[in-house]
Amino acid sequence: MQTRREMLARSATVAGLLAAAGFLPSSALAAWPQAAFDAKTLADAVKALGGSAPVESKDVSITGPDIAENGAVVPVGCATTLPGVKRLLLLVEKNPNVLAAVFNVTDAIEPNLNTRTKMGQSSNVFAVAMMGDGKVLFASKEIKVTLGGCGG
Amino acid sequence: MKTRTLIGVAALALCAGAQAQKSTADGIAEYRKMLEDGNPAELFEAKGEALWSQKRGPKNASLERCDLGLGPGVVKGAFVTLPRWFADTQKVQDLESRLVSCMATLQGFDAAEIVKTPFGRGEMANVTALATWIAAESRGMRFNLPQSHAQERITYEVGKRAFFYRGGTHDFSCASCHGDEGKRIRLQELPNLTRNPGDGIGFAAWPAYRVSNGQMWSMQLRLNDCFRQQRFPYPGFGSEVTIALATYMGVNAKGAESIAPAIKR
Amino acid sequence: MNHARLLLSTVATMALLAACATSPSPAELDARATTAIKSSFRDQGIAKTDRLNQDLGQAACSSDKAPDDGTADRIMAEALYTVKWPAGGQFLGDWRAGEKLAQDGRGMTWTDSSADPNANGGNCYNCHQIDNREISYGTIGPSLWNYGKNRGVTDPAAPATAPIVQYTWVKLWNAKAYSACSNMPRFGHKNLLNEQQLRDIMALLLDPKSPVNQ
Amino acid sequence: MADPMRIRAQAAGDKTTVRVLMSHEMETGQRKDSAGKVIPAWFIQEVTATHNGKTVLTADWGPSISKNPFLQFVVKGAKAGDKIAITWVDNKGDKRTDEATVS
Repeated sequence: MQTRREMLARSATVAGLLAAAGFLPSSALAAWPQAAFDAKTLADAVKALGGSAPVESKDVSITGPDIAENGAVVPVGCATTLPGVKRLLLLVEKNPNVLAAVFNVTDAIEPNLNTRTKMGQSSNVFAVAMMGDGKVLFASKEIKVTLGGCGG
Repeated sequence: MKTRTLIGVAALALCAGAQAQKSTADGIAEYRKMLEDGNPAELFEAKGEALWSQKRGPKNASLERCDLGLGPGVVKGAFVTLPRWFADTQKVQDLESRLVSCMATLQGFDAAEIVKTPFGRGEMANVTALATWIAAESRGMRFNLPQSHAQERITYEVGKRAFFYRGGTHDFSCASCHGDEGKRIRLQELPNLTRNPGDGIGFAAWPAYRVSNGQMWSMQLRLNDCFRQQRFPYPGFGSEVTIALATYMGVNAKGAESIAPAIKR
Repeated sequence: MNHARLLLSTVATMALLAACATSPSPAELDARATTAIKSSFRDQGIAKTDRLNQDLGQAACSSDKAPDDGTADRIMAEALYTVKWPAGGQFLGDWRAGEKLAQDGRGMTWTDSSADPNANGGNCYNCHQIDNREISYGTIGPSLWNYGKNRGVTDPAAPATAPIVQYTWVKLWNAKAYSACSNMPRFGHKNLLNEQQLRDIMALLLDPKSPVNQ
Repeated sequence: MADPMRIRAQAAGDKTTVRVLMSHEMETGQRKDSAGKVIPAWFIQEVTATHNGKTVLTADWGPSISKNPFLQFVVKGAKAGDKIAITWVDNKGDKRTDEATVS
């Protein structure tokens, strides 16, 4: 049986070949941080993005509902009140691969982003701020995912 | 003394239970509120709007002359009067079956072919997108289905009987879940559809974007999946029972404000 | 005299016909609805159109009015007659398996490939609160939290608890035995769950060790 | 080809809130179809936002972003009439750009 990792590796190879043949915009795919999206823990994901060990901070916030009626769509937001943030990340602790999104923030936008993520089960979600000075700060929140509908 | 303490503990336990339940309901309400801003139904609305005026089909024509009950080309307000009687087809039709008729007569599509197409595919996906846009054009308006034609009244009565019809392996009818006030399946409130369930509830919320599978669900698909969960056989698209049920629910919802297209679990 | 009577009856008949043309009688509407139902569905997978054929109870419970007492009594008596008791008088199985079944809402739809009870769930939480740690539960049926405890079941095998154990088995096998138009499916009678699955759900409700009775 | 996005950009004072809905399956690669075959991963990997042609945000997404993705952010200094453009690229190399005018 093929593992997911092998499959990803293979599809990456295929993508690489296609890119080399000029079929794909290589810039987009080359930049995509594969290792970070393969990570199983918060620490590993941050490390794969070149960050130091994350430290919990009140200056970072994670928003989301306390309970999600459906894990397929969970509204989440990440923000920081600190200046000089380079990247904001969203992660779901109990998803097979923890990293959901990396936002490369410029001075032209507020360091406050909202999106929606899938959650396989009730879990902590993390917002991480990777700062210009090399600090990595995070906040966490627990979101419960309920089982809805007739279940059939 | 001892009894009193026990009662006190029991009362506390009851309170804790009630509180936990309330916070679950609050949490779900908060979650639903968060999703309202940015309903992906908008993507389907945009697609439907473009399809309406696009020249398509064997006759390379648009749907802009389609009569949805208020005259050729009149879209605004049509949704809250459907299903209704149409003299040209000699049938009571809901929005989706009417759209298929228009696609056949104006654009030259094969109606039977569309009706056979699974939801979410080909021209059926287009019917859903069109229905989503047409419903959105009546957002905020109140349901007021005509009941002046004899066939409209008969269709209502047939719908009422279909609503209460028990069958299948589990003895379910529509009324098993939607015949009482204040019931739930899991955490989903079940509107009582035997009367007006209120603004934006039940019939007044569909088409809706389904969060659970990321699909746009028309009323025909909503009914189809109700019958699936009822363990019934497969209802034909636009079949007499589906039109009759829509008429029953639509007439019962008289005066309710439409919020369609909504966003649902 | 005869003439007048004939005329009167003709007028009456015409009036009746006119009435029919504008608003059909309830019986005509019933017939129209039956035709509509039979013509609107088709077979799909394991869900065949014969599922539309009603038995006495389904037919009698298909309107907003309850059946008359005589009919209701007959439905209940026939339902009670269908109940099969578990082999060896063994009523209780494993509550853990029961909880899994209670959580599972699958089975018998046209998207399910097998009608074998082993492919089915019990659908219990769809309508009932059971273990109160599960916050996602329905309210169509009553809460079953502390089901055994509230009924004083400390030893399910004790003769004193036999009535409640048997009552619960009947309820699961054919709920129409106690309420002619019960909303609850007939899990045993319609072969939705097999004997072992029913035992497991019995244990979830009645075993003093089940989380339901803590 | 992919369906168009819905972009709403609304100015309030010197800040513009941008809300984007994208039409995309966001298939994780971990689900199986009814025949038991794994449905291959298919998801948006990169999102770029520009304000009057200047990049203000880039994002890398994984397959756990929800189907028909939603994104909201606030652009500083954008005013009515300015152009906000969003581009996404998915793992199959499919690409889509849409533009909205700040109102």
